[in-house]
Amino acid sequence: MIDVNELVVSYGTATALEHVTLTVGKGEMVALLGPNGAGKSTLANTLAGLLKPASGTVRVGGRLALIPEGRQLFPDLSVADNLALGGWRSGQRDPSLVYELLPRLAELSTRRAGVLSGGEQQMVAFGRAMMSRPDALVVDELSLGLAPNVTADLAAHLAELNRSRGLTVLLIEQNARLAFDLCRRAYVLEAGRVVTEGESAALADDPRVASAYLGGAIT
Amino acid sequence: GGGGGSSGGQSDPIKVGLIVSLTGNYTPLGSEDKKAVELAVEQVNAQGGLLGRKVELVTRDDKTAPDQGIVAYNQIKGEIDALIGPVFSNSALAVEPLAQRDKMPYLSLAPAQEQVEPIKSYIFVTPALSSMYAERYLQYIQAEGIKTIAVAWDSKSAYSVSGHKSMVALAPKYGVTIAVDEPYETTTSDFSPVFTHVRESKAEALVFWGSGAPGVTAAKQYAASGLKTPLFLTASQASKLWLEPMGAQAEGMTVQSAIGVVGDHLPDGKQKQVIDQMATPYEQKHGYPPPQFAQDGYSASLLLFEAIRKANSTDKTKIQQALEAMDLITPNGRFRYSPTDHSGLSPEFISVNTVQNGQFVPTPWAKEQLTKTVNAQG
Amino acid sequence: MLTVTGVSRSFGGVYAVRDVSLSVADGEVCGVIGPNGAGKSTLFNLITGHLAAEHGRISFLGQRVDRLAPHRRARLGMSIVFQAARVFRGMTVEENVRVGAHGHTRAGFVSAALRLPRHRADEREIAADAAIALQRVGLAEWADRPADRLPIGQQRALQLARALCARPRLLLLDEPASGLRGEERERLATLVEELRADGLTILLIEHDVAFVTRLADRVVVLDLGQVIADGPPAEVRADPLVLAAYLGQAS
Amino acid sequence: MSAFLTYLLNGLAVGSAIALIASGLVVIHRVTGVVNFAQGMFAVVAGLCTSSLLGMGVPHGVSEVAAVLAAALAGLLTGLAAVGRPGTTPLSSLIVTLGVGVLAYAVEIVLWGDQPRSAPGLTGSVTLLGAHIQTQYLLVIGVAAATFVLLALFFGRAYLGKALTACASNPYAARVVGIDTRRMGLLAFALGGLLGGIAGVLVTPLRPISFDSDVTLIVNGFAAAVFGALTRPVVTLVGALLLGVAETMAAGYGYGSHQLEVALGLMLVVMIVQAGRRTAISQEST
Amino acid sequence: MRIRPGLVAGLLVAVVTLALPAVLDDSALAVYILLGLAAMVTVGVSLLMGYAGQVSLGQGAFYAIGAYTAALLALSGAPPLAGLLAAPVAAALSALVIGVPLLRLRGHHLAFATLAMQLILLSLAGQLEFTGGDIGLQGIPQFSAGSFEATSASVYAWLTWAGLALVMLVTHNVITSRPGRALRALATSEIAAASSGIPVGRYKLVVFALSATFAGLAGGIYCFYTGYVAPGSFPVLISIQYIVMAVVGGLGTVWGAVVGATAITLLVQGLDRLASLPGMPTYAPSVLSYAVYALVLIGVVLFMPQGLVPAVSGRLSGKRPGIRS
Ligand SMILES: Nc1ncnc2c1ncn2[C@@H]1O[C@H](COP(=O)(O)OP(=O)(O)OP(=O)(O)O)[C@@H](O)[C@H]1O
Ligand SMILES: Nc1ncnc2c1ncn2[C@@H]1O[C@H](COP(=O)(O)OP(=O)(O)OP(=O)(O)O)[C@@H](O)[C@H]1O
Ligand SMILES: [Mg+2]
Ligand SMILES: [Mg+2]
Repeated sequence: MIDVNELVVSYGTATALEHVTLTVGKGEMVALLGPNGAGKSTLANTLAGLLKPASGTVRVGGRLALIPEGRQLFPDLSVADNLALGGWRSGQRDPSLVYELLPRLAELSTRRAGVLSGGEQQMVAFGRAMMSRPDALVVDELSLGLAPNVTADLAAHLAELNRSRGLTVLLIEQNARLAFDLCRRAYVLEAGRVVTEGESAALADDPRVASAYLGGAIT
Repeated sequence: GGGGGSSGGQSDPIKVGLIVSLTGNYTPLGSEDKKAVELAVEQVNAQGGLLGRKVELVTRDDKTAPDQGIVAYNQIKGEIDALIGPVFSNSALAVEPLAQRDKMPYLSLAPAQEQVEPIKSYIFVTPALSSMYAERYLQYIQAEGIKTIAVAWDSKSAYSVSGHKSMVALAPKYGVTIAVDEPYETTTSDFSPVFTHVRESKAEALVFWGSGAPGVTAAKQYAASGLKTPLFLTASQASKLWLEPMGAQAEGMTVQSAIGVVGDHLPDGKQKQVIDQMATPYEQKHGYPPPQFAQDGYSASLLLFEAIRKANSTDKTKIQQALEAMDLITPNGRFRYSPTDHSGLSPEFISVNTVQNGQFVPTPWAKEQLTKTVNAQG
Repeated sequence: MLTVTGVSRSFGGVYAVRDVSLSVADGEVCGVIGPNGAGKSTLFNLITGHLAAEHGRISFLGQRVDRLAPHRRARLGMSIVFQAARVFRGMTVEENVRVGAHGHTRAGFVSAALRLPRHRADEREIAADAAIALQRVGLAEWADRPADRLPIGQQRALQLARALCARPRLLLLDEPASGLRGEERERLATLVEELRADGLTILLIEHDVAFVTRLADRVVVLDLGQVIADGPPAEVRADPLVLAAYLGQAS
Repeated sequence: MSAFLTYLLNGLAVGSAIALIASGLVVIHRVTGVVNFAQGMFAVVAGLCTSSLLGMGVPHGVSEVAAVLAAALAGLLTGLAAVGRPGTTPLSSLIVTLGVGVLAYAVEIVLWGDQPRSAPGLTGSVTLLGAHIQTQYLLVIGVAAATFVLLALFFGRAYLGKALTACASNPYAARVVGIDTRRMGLLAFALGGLLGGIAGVLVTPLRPISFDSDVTLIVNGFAAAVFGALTRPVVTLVGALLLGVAETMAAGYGYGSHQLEVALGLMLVVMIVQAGRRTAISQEST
Repeated sequence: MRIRPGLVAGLLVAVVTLALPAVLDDSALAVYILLGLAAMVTVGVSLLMGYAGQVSLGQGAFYAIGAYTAALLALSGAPPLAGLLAAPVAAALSALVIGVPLLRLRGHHLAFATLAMQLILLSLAGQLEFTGGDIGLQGIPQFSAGSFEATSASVYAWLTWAGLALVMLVTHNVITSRPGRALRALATSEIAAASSGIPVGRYKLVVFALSATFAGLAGGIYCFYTGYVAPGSFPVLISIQYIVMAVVGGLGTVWGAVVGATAITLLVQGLDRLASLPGMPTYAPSVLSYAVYALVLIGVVLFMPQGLVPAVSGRLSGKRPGIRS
């Protein structure tokens, strides 16, 4: 579904991704971990066709949706319009399914997206991506700014979609435990290169990975 | 700096500077001036030039900006023998002190009164001043037996401001009362307030001072307004620029003009001959009769050429002296410059016309007056 | 240190913060949690003066501040790290941090234009402060990068450095750990602990409950603009109201 | 009383003409974030085209429509220069539109010369409740009203209108959801050209147009558009009408030589008062 | 301070600019002076727009205020030096007064407000008696200080470029300091700036006044050089031209303003020369100067969106702008 081969992406003279190779099979959920500045968002943007590779190939089968870093809503449009525009590619205009999943958004539907709270914006970003009925979803931070109960709901929803509709997911997530719980496989990106990959369970046991991504204050 | 090279061998061309607006707001005026001066130069060269030398034109653009006028002047002052200066009054006023300092004979295409108040010895004006147009209208108004008038004027145009001022000052002399005194702005696009005020007053005529767009806009709106008070327009409207957009709506309106515009209606004589000498080739070349600005440019050229001939030299002081003794008939009328008069024209050379079949036709009164004027000069 | 009494703020008829009172003692770390849209960030904006309160009063260091402009409050010693990264574009990381020192320095346009001694003295002081702040948040080797090109995580760290450079008495952190991973989160937690040890008073909004529990002396829970719980972390985490509104069965 | 009504009606007409110029500015800015300084040029192109076509004997109606289409084409070309190249910032695009406006001077002078031109429109005037108003003015008011109703509906209700709005609201996000911002930008410019063309065709019978008339046209249009924050059609219309009425009222009640000061000053005061009500935080929301 | 190549280049430029008036003829001097004056105003525009993020479409108004102040003082018999010194002060004071209400506006609103301010100001100058109405003020005496009188254009050239150097130095010193950083900060986010203790409103006002000061100084020199001041000397287009110069040269660099002013001025003058060569068709001047000017402008802006100075220095140091934002 998502095939990345020897991908190189640079910003001017600074190279952000160096020979990254990565695959996500159809119906698979894969996590992408990495410290700040590793190039995760760069990869996500390249997958969505928003950045041009300097070399290497990116192949995506089917419709891909991106939940971008920093939410990136249309601040001057209402929540309902933001969601409706998520359906630009799919032709779906009616956000009621999203409202079912995130009832808070139904209450906010006429509010300008720019004045929402951070977590509310994240919900809109999630809902907007869902509106395109994607075959593949790239999530650049799922739980960012979300209350624990909302995060749990969304994670469950993703798992459900993956099971029922075969949704393919590449998940970039700060909360590594959540990522490992949700995804069977994971890649670790550091300084623009894939340094480790493998089964989530195996990675979670890797002491290096555990200390970098699971340690600290996370429950 | 400064000091000029009027020297040069006897076979070198005589260089005449021309600074006009070729870009910016005054392009439509400046480009006409340029065409006319080029025509005059062509004609004089065809006749063998001046003093046995060819005349060469050095043209610069003042971009309708005073400082660019200065740049242009500084660029050419070293090589020219005399200058025909900007049509944009502000550029003219910026350049003139420099020309005066350099003792550069200077014929201005701008109508601003301030250029000759006070007189600067090297600066001469060719268009009729707006005060003359004002006085001429008052003469006509008196002759028509009109006692009360309304005046509308463009508060953003120096030409119209000083025309209005003269009219206010001279009105009592002609027994005329100004009942409505109505300023507007160049950008005004709606004149219904003016017409409403006129309609509510006892004014027997509305004199409209303005040039360019407002002249057309106001006259069109006047025609649509159904106002009965006759509309008197000034000489800025005496060209195809005004006639064409007005079309049939112009019929019957009263418009002033310089004498050159109504050449066809003049008795044969020197004046008519001079007008045709320019109008015919100009129309052949450009496809329309020369507008007022073109006549100013042509008249300025004739005056300058005559001064050089009289001076029998390109010495600047001699040219200036010749200009101050000038008596020459041009398409603008007969110029008689003197040490105390650097504008040279008088109101007799202004015609008052009505529009008939898309033509400016002098009113009977004007025809009579002009005939007198022309006959007097033989 | 900070006392908020009966403060309210509504947007188009809906209250985002309603009759909220809370007080923060000197040297305390106070956590603020609550569902999305509960009014936490709005409360911070009211305290720092970016939004005007409709009712209520706010005192800081024994002085009423609710009529003061944001920069005046900043100069009294409030520093905020916003939820959205607000870095200054077109400036390097180090310059961004130097801006933070604006409040406690004085060299104005004249001293700058003429390069008076006051300017030199201030610049030296600012440079020293900025270097320390950058060091503390771990951005020292990024100092000369253009700030807007930093990855998000670093931009948030940069905001913190800028806030520290202001030599604050009260630090308001709005989800400082969002976007940070295990190790990075750990480093931040350690930094907050150090700051508390230095005597700084801190108000901390965070959705990572474990993070709050570890750092906060006390936790205030907001829901629908109102305080629904206030107490030691352990107590609050067990509160059924909190469980229902915020934590869900997940925790 | 009838004098007051005359000023009011004529002011509304003047305002409507301003609003038509402003509408194009709003459309283009709302979609691309670019302040289009070539907007006046579209009106000039249309005006000069109608005048030529009518002069060549092409009947009314056909001439006007052709002229409006020519303006739309001019809009499209301007768009290609201003937003056609990826990575052009709104400020750069603004300067490009200035450049295009100047380039158009050259083309217009070659095609039409530098002298002003006019075109016949509806003649005569009507009297409503004792107030006189030109028939052409009524046409201007009617078209402006219809245009703004359509624009408000288009941007407020239509899906395409929202997609267009999204492009300027957050271009990156627009690309994330799959909107081709470049195409939308070009569409907006063409639409802006069309609106400018309509303005030009309607205004040319009222006041002569020359290649550089764009400056006067755009100053008022810009004022009205900014009044509507360059994004809101209805507020723009209100601004334009305010401007027009202020001008005629000023002239009507004895301040003919201060029309400009009165009208612009009024706009300024209203804007400043409004600005005092907005908080910085709501404008900077991310 | 380290010794940087920029500093060396700066000194070199200074030497050349000071030597130039001695070798240029009158016609080139006129261009040289007007160029320097335009650069002076543009540095202010660049400071205001490129650093503090506030747009002014009415900078010509302060140029005019400076010119009128100096002219009126000189005509009323005050020593010209006093007029020249009063010019920037008057411009700054007017900016302070006008800025209080105007700077409550942001972005396009501010752009419009400044434009309107200039239109209104010019309109008033064109109607008031003491400003000479539309015709303006004539017969302004030559500049003099004590017994020294500026009779030749080269004196004005030195005066202009010394003024420009001063303006550039002040700007450079300001932007690389505490208040300068504050200005650059508030350009991005007034909220974050205020949270750092920056009095945003006051700083905007001060930088507005500072940029007006530069324009006022330029206006003062202009009035003595041309000896004539009128509303027609300060059309609104001149204000837009300053922005074009600042953008073409590169916003947010002090040198950009000077390079932009130079590039545009020389382009315009060069085209004028070219177009008025004998033998050109009637429409050549307008068509040629409009078309070439426009094409060069569009080309530069599209292919060097950061402006000439950043593009060139970027090419030298190999940096290029990023993709996002
Ligand atoms: N617009 C840009 N211009 C130049 N460099 C950039 C730009 N955006 C990102 N970079 C650089 O590319 C590298 C990768 O950044 P990226 O945003 O992809 O990291 P990330 O893994 O998503 O980090 P984070 O966890 O903070 O989101 C970083 O070194 C960053 O500085
Ligand atoms: N300027 C505004 N206009 C209208 N509504 C607003 C504005 N600012 C905030 N709100 C609303 O007020 C409520 C509280 O917002 P706030 O940002 O304080 O929430 P929060 O507790 O910080 O949430 P989160 O955890 O998601 O960041 C939200 O519903 C939000 O939509
Ligand atoms: Mg990222
Ligand atoms: Mg929040």
